[in-house]
Amino acid sequence: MIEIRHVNMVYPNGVRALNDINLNIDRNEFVFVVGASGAGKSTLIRLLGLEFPPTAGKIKVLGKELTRLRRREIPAYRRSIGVVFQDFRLLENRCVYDNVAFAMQVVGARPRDIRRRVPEALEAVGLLDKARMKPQELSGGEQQRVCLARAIVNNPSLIIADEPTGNLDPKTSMEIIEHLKAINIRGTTVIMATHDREIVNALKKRVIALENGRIIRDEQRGEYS
Amino acid sequence: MIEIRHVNMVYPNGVRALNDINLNIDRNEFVFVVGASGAGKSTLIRLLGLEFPPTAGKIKVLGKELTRLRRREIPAYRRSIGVVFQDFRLLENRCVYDNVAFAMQVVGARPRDIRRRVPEALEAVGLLDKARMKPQELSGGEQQRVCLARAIVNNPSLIIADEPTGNLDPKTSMEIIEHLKAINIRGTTVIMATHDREIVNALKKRVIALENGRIIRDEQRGEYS
Amino acid sequence: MLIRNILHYIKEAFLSIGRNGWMSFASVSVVAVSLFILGTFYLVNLNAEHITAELESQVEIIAEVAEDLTAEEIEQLRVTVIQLPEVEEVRFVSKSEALQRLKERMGEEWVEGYEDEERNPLPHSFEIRTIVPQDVPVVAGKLEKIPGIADVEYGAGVVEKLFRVGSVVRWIGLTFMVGLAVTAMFLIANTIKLTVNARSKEIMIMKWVGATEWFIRWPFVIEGIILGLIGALIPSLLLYYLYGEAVNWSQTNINFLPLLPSYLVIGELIKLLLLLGTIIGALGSALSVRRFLKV
Amino acid sequence: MLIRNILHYIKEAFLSIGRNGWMSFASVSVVAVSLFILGTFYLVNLNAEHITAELESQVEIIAEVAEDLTAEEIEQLRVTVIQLPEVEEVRFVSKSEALQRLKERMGEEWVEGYEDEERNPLPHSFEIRTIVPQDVPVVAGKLEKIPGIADVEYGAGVVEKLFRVGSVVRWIGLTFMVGLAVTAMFLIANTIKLTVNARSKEIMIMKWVGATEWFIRWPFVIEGIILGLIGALIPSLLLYYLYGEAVNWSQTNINFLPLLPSYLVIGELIKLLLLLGTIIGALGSALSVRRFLKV
Ligand SMILES: Nc1ncnc2c1ncn2[C@@H]1O[C@H](COP(=O)(O)OP(=O)(O)OP(=O)(O)O)[C@@H](O)[C@H]1O
Ligand SMILES: Nc1ncnc2c1ncn2[C@@H]1O[C@H](COP(=O)(O)OP(=O)(O)OP(=O)(O)O)[C@@H](O)[C@H]1O
Ligand SMILES: [Mg+2]
Ligand SMILES: [Mg+2]
Repeated sequence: MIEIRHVNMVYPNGVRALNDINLNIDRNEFVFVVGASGAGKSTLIRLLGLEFPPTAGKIKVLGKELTRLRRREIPAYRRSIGVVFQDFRLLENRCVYDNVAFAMQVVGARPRDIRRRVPEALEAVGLLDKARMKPQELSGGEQQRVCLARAIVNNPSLIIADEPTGNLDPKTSMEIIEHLKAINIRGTTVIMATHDREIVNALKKRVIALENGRIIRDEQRGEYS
Repeated sequence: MIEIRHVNMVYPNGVRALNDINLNIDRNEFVFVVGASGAGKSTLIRLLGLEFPPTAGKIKVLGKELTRLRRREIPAYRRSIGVVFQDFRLLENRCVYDNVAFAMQVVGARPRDIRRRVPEALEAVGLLDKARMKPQELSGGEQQRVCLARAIVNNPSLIIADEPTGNLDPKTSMEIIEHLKAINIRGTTVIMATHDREIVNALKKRVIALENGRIIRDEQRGEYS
Repeated sequence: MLIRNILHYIKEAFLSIGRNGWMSFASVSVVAVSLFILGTFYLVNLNAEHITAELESQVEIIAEVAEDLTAEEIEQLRVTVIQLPEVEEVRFVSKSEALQRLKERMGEEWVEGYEDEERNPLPHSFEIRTIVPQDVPVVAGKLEKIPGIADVEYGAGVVEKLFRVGSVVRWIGLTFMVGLAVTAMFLIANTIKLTVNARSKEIMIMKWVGATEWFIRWPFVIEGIILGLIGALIPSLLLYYLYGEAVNWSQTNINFLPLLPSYLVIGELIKLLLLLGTIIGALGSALSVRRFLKV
Repeated sequence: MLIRNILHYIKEAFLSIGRNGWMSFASVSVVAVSLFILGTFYLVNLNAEHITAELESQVEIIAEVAEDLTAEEIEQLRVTVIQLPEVEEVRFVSKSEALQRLKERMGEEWVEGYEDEERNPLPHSFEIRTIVPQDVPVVAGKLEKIPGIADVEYGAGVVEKLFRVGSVVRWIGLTFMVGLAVTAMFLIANTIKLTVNARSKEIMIMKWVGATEWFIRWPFVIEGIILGLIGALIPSLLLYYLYGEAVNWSQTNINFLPLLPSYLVIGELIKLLLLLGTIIGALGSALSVRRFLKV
């Protein structure tokens, strides 16, 4: 499903965030990306989300080579995946409900479907009662869960999440992870950058460890370290 | 050092985030504030940082009653404490160095002191080599550490930190906490909201647990839960 | 699906105007102020041209006929003159008519003793109007060369000055109009850029979530058109009212300087302003959004 | 400590202008455009007034003296007239001088036979100039009642019209100037608000870190002054150049309509623009920042 070949990422200021990354991720896998702060996890996630192209190498997702996408094909690609951003990226002047609904409007969903699916997604992250609040009126963890709800609402076949539990307490984190696991079992591939040792160790899924932009470990039923 | 009496916080939209909070924190304590997402941790921190006044109750910090401060006394109070914000709040168009230096300029520090102390603080959080980068060029964890450096650079007698390790891997987190511990030993009071079970359990410091805006537990050598 | 989208765009545009109330106000006010200034200039310029034309059109040539011509020769002369391509109208003023006029202007005693046809020292003359006032000097030159015409007068200095002033007024007015239009565009583009700038985060988030460029752009464009139209409507109504007042005022107070009547100019002006407002709004936001869509 | 702060403020102001390059550009350009329009109006208005005054001051009264007065009586009359408080200058024009003028204007044949003093039908007359042109009708009224004066003429219609036009020009000009100043302020305040708005996050962060209000405000105010000054300098230089050209052009092309010479007006104008720019910049940013300091 995902094929990464000799990918390098050097930021405009000269920082080499990724160094010759090679990866294969199959349909329906659940992959943790771990590593110290600044190791390059977010950079990898952002490459998959097409925030920018790699400086070198090839990335193939869902059969499409990302570096070869034409400009007008990019939105369609982004809509086919669900992304949880490390810095949330919620629309400030829209309420929680509208933020999640927007992801569905963008794919041209029918209003009826929107009215059904959005509450479901909010329910899944435990925020149905705050649907009418603005992002600034939410706690850090609540904002993060809105972002997660937005990522799952379209039932994408690939979810990439950047520390989706960074601002959550262990109990809420576990609930979220259980939900992702359920989605994964129903056929969605999940890639998740995380620092949460407990979660990684509890799930016994594939773990890819980064250090200074290189893959230093890739285990099928791995532990945090 | 900190005295909180019958404090209530109801946000303008009607959400009761804190409900009759009573607390005494002594000089030189190291206090963890824990609780589920939305429990009211950040609200407590923000009250201490004078982001807004409580809707009811009294807060006394460093001998000053916060609700009685006149408008022109507020900056002086804010300068006397160091705050790590959950959402970082870095000045976007200034480099890391200037962000930290700004906190010193604000207190009217001499340029010589600024040139000495800022690198020390950046060193402490392991970011000296990124001093000239802009916040947007940093990883999430790196931004969080800049915020921490800014909070400690003035040697405040009180540090309040809102999930200062939320975006950090366990190893980096531990380093940061060790640094805070060292500062604490030299006489600074530290209050820290966190979700990190490992850290809380490792340090065996005072733990205040919140649930739905109430204190449900307050133990001197406590555990996460 | 298409209709759903259009409804979505329009709804979004109105919601956005409400959400960004303050900025919407800023944009509308810049458009309104710019178009008001532009509209005022348009009216002032139109009237300045009108008045100049009015004054110019009153300029005529007086050609004195040589003393010794017969009535027939004079008639021939008249035909020659009227056949000049620049000439619109030729009026014959006989000796006695001229004397009559002089009498009216200067009083009885002046013409006393001259009233007899024989003793009348005044010549016959033609009063000639050209089609275009600017041709007066040209025609005068041609007339002077026609045998049988003794003297040509058209208050040379005054006419030429008038024409020069007229063209200066027109030239200054046009420069100013164009300059104002350009600066208005510039101001408005700036303001819209600033407002869009302040919402760059919003636009970028939309992109990250997978919105197509037009899905993002349409609400902004529609928003721009709405704001532009409102911004054009305000000066339109204001100018409609004020110009009406000005015309009334001028009629009672300076009736020798006739302003163009309201119905002749206001319709055109309002059409122009609304068109400009729409274009400015649509183009302004479309172009400003583009900058952030590239990301 | 104080000097350190001042240096910090100025440094911050310049850094900020650089960092917000695009917005600085927008602010400067709005200030520049507004002040340019204002300055142009100022010049146009000044010259319009000047020209009207020039034309008005050329208006004079002609009072014909009754036929039967002796030279002594005429002299007495002259004294009476010059003692009228509104009168500035009285010139006596004798019969023969008047005839001479007529001859020059109309040609020999017209005065032929009248050149003899006895047969000259023209009266003696006074040419009278008032101190203030507006007094012409008043003085004319008074003159008519003085015995010994046969007839008073001042081209009544024209003068009154001219005065009315003059006051209209002045009135329109003033209204426009004030209106433009207000709208310019408004546009500029809007733009500065937008730029400050876009930096509200920055201002709030400064507050959270403990900066005092003036520590935050000063760099913005200084930045505003710098931008305002640059924004004023551009139209100043432009108008300085363009007005010089306009004066030159008018001297060679329409010398009967004299523009005020450059050195008389440009200094004042530039002072005015720089002052306005500074005030606008300082006030604009100080007021706009205030909104966010309240938090
Ligand atoms: N936009 C950018 N421009 C320049 N350098 C960047 C940018 N974003 C990240 N970097 C640098 O690239 C490196 C990798 O960053 P990345 O965000 O991928 O780290 P990370 O593994 O996600 O860290 P964290 O756990 O702290 O979020 C870091 O050293 C960072 O400073
Ligand atoms: N500005 C605000 N306006 C309205 N309600 C708010 C605001 N900020 C927070 N809340 C609400 O107050 C409650 C407590 O929020 P708070 O931020 O204190 O939680 P928290 O314990 O910090 O949570 P987290 O661990 O997710 O950061 C939440 O229910 C939240 O929705
Ligand atoms: Mg990251
Ligand atoms: Mg919080």
